[in-house]
Amino acid sequence: MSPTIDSTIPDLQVINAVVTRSDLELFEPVSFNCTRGQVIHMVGQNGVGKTTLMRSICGFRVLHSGQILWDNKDIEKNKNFYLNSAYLGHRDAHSPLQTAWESLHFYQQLYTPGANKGDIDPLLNKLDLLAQADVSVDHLSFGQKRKLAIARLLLSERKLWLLDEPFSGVDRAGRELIENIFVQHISSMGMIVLTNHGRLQNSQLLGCVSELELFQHNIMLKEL
Amino acid sequence: MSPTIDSTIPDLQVINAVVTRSDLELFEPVSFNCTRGQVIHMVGQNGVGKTTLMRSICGFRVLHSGQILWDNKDIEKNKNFYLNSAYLGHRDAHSPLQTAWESLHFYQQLYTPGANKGDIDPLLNKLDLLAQADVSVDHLSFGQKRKLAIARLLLSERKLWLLDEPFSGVDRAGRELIENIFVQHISSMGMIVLTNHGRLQNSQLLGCVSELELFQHNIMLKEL
Amino acid sequence: MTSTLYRLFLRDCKHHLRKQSDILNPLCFFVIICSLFPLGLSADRELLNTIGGGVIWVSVLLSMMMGLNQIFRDDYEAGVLEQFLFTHTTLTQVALAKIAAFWCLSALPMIILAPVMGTAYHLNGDQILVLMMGLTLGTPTLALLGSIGAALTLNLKNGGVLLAILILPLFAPVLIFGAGMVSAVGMGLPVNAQLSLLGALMFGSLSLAPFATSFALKNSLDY
Amino acid sequence: MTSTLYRLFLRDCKHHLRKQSDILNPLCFFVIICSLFPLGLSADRELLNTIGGGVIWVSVLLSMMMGLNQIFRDDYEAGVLEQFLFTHTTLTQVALAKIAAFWCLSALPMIILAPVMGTAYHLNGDQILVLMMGLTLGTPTLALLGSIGAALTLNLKNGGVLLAILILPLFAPVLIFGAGMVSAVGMGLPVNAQLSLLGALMFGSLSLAPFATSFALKNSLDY
Amino acid sequence: MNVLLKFYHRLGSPREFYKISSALIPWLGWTSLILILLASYLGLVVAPSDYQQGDSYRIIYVHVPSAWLSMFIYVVLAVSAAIGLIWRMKMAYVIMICSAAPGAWFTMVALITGSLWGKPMWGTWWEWDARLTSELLLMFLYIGIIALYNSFDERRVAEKSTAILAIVGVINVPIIHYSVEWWNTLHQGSTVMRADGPAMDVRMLWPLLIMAFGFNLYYGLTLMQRARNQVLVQEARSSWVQSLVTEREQQ
Ligand code: HEM
Ligand SMILES: Nc1ncnc2c1ncn2[C@@H]1O[C@H](COP(=O)(O)OP(=O)(O)OP(=O)(O)O)[C@@H](O)[C@H]1O
Ligand SMILES: Nc1ncnc2c1ncn2[C@@H]1O[C@H](COP(=O)(O)OP(=O)(O)OP(=O)(O)O)[C@@H](O)[C@H]1O
Ligand SMILES: [Mg+2]
Ligand SMILES: [Mg+2]
Repeated sequence: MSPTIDSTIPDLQVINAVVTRSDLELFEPVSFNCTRGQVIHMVGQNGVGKTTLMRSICGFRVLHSGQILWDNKDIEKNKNFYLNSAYLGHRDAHSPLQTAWESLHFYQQLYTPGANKGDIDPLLNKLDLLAQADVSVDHLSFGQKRKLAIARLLLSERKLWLLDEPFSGVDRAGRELIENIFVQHISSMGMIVLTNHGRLQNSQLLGCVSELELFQHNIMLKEL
Repeated sequence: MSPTIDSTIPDLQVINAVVTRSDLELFEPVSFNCTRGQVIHMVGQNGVGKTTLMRSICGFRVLHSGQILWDNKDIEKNKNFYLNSAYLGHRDAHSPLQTAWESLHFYQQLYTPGANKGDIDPLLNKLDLLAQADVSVDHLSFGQKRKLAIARLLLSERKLWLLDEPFSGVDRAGRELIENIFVQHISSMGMIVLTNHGRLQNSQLLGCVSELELFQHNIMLKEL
Repeated sequence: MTSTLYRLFLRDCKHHLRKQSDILNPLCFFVIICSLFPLGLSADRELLNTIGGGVIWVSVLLSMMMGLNQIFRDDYEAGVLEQFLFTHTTLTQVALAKIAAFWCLSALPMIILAPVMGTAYHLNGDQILVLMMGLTLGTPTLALLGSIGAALTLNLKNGGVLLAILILPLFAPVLIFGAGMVSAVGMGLPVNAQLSLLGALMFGSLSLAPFATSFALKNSLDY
Repeated sequence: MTSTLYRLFLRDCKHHLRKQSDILNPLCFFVIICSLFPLGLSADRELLNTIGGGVIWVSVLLSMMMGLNQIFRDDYEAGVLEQFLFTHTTLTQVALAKIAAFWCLSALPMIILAPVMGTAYHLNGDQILVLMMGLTLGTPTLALLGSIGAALTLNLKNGGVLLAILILPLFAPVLIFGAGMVSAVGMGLPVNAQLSLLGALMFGSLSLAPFATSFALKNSLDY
Repeated sequence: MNVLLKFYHRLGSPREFYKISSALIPWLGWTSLILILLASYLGLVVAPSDYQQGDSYRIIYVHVPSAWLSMFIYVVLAVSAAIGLIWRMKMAYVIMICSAAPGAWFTMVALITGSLWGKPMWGTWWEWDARLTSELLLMFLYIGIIALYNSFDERRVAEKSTAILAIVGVINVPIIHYSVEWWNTLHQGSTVMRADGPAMDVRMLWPLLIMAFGFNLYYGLTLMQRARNQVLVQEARSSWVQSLVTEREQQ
């Protein structure tokens, strides 16, 4: 699906990104690259702007200044970027009227039309949600919803995962499971950009992690 | 405010509590007592029913069977119970149209009418939210909202705290801070019932913690 | 007790005002509906005078209904409503304060604006007077009855429209008396009977609705 | 492209049907408003015939407006809407599918029910026919224009009533032509001009509204 | 051409706009004042009274210019909205949002003077006739635009949303203008803006045109002033505004 791989060019480049909220710059300009097999772990105190930056990387928000490139092209209207990445935010993105199975089926159809329905049950099983397959998403517990969102990521088969606190509300066993899933994703040349307040524990995963710390800045807006 | 203390009677008693969701018993009957200076840490896998039990202890839901007593009286319509406890659920309970300061002021008025407004700023400062005092609650970051909810607990000056995943989304420093707050609360003869997927870290706190594990049950409803 | 009520009332008013359009909106909505009818019908003077009272009453009713859906929702969804259980404040007080704030900021401006609309429909002075008296007595009933419906539909996804279906039939008597009065006075008939009926409805709902509402509110916390 | 649209359309229909009252509600609302008027006014045959077309049109318009607020909200608040950006599906397709589903499940039943209501207002056969033709051409325009408003007010707290204010002025022309036709035909006048105007409005909004809506949707993700 | 293009670009930059408008404002102010006074004199004193309406027709000199402006401003608003959306020009949005309030005021004035005039002419303050109603709807559009803009807290989002609404709403303008022809209405048909030239005594017509021009300049004036304020607020944190402030303080 992707063009020939030139491994010298990082796939995702964030260059001097500055985001603002009500005319305040949140943190000092941030630059980082993310190449295949790499995990970028964004850390920073509450309110430093991790979610805001993440939403900018998704192209939902416009950066105040700086650039975000995918394969050396700006991500704005860059369909190639969007078709190679998947996003999980603070909200789980399940429509409340569907059951767990239906929600995954819906996303499967969106990501890879015509894919095999049979793949969904094993996936639910993997995340320990098989018993909840026919429960309305609305009725899942806090952690179950989060796990279902992780199942969606797996379904998407995308290279770049953009994850905002993927572990929040997930139990201990689930946490280990998800870290294992990350390891698998990374070892098949995937990329992950995530925020998380706890420490990652899986030693294999830790080998690929670069920590990116955001520092609070809060200076007045400079002239463009 | 409370009657004379008979330390042989635990303040909160949960006796053979069974909760159901769509006619399924969620976990095996649970009994525990909570006395002053004690922390009950509920653990259990995602979806085992911690939140459901917590809401029953608050009296929002009716138990399927079993009893919840406060000072030996059922909590239903027991104003004495409600005026001695505070609840923090998955939702933070800030009305989105208020600023952080206003939200706390509102609760202060509700909990202790006529209390001193001046107490609010130090409280915000304590939770590292002073800079956000005049920001609309809606605009706080995920973790900031959670911290503001903890500030509300402190404001309530209640004996029993019922906390559903109080640490979710809170950063590392905040977590330590909140555990310290718990230690203080416990050492002034407070009680805490909490759920949390991570491990508590503060050693002083760990001394008072009893872990209560919920086991999945999911048997069909027995005849009443 | 009174001071709690007052404080809650003030808080709600403040919120409505902060949302800005919350007061303006039902008002604008009222004006818009009132002006749609002449568009859909015709500009005939006679006709407008005949239907004027009815149209204004229906518009008031619909505008209030649009706002009712929101009356408890913000606090419910944020989880603030359940926190009231842990305080001295009862849900009945909360309900009363919210209903009062809602009435003051949505119904009252409409009552004040009613003469303007009445003129636009070529109602005469007596009719306008009766219209305003009717609205003054009738809108509290609407707000009170509506709040029961709003509380009942609180934990439903599709609350808004279901709410309408639940409460519109309850509103019917108020509408019948209220609009009836305006036409009656146009024909020179006395309206004392209707006025006292509206008054009775108001006191009846004032003494019952807050309790029904608070019971429904408590019930909607059970999920 | 077509199959994506179709799949999205089916999903939305299924959701509406699952919520059950989503289809029933605007319909009930329509019936209730239509029946409020004879209550508020009088049961005079002549009068009812005169105002019938206008009242039915206004009721359809208000009922659709009540539903419009929800058209994107569920998906938006759950965070599903932003996920569409990461797929081959464009927001324009999403908007189109949602508008179509909305129309099928709220406007279509009302069109089917219109003859019943028309009869209740003593409209004659010709009038009912013209009423239905008008509604068939007019309601898509309402849904399309309304969707723009719904998308614009998506990330506002007070969306509901603001939405009403934004779109009612846009709805007015449809109402004027649609209701005008019913009275015109009652007086034996031709209605070709209005019909073609309604048709033109429909095609105009069909070719522009989905893009405006998708732009507004994208914009409301920026928070 | 080149000069024009340069001017356009200069206007597009908030800072340049601020400078240019400083120079323009006194001119606009004085000419509009003079024109309005002149037209008032011509209209109220020189022009003859109407053989049907007597002197009450003189309200035309307020009514018609403000009615025209209410529509014209909407067009300005919609056009600048389109420019803003297409070329992403900051100043276009400023012009858009700063036009809304004057537009609403002129609409209000047209409505009020109209109904004041309606009482002696038609015997009622208000009539549900097509033109009157569509003017009322225009008022709602203005209110909607202002309300929508103020509902957002991120200006970037507010600008785009409002622009879309403004563009969609522009269909109302032709409806207002042609309503008198499409429907049988009480309101006067076009007497000035007609294909076959104005049907009006020139002594009445001239003051009207002058007044309309004066009103237009007055709109330009308020627009400039509002836009300057808006620019200052928007750019409050930029260095040129900061230095402006320090300059003021030193004086
Ligand atoms: C509230 C009531 C009224 C409103 C809202 C109103 C509105 C308008 C509007 C929008 C226009 C501009 C139309 C255009 O240029 O396309 C206009 C023009 C005009 N109006 Fe009114 N009007 C009202 C009452 C009256 C009355 C009572 C009279 C006098 C009989 C009157 C006489 C005129 C005249 C002579 C023009 C100029 C027509 C032309 O040459 O285009 N208006 N009015
Ligand atoms: N709509 C808004 N308007 C103004 N300020 C906002 C808005 N949304 C967020 N903020 C502010 O922007 C800052 C960054 O918020 P953000 O959600 O990006 O933080 P975060 O790093 O994700 O924090 P957390 O770890 O708590 O999730 C916060 O200080 C918050 O108060
Ligand atoms: N309204 C409902 N109807 C039916 N089942 C429900 C409903 N709400 C929750 N459930 C089910 O009840 C179970 C318990 O949910 P609960 O939220 O209490 O779990 P929890 O222990 O708090 O989990 P978590 O750690 O994820 O927060 C879950 O399996 C969930 O699927
Ligand atoms: Mg965050
Ligand atoms: Mg839980």
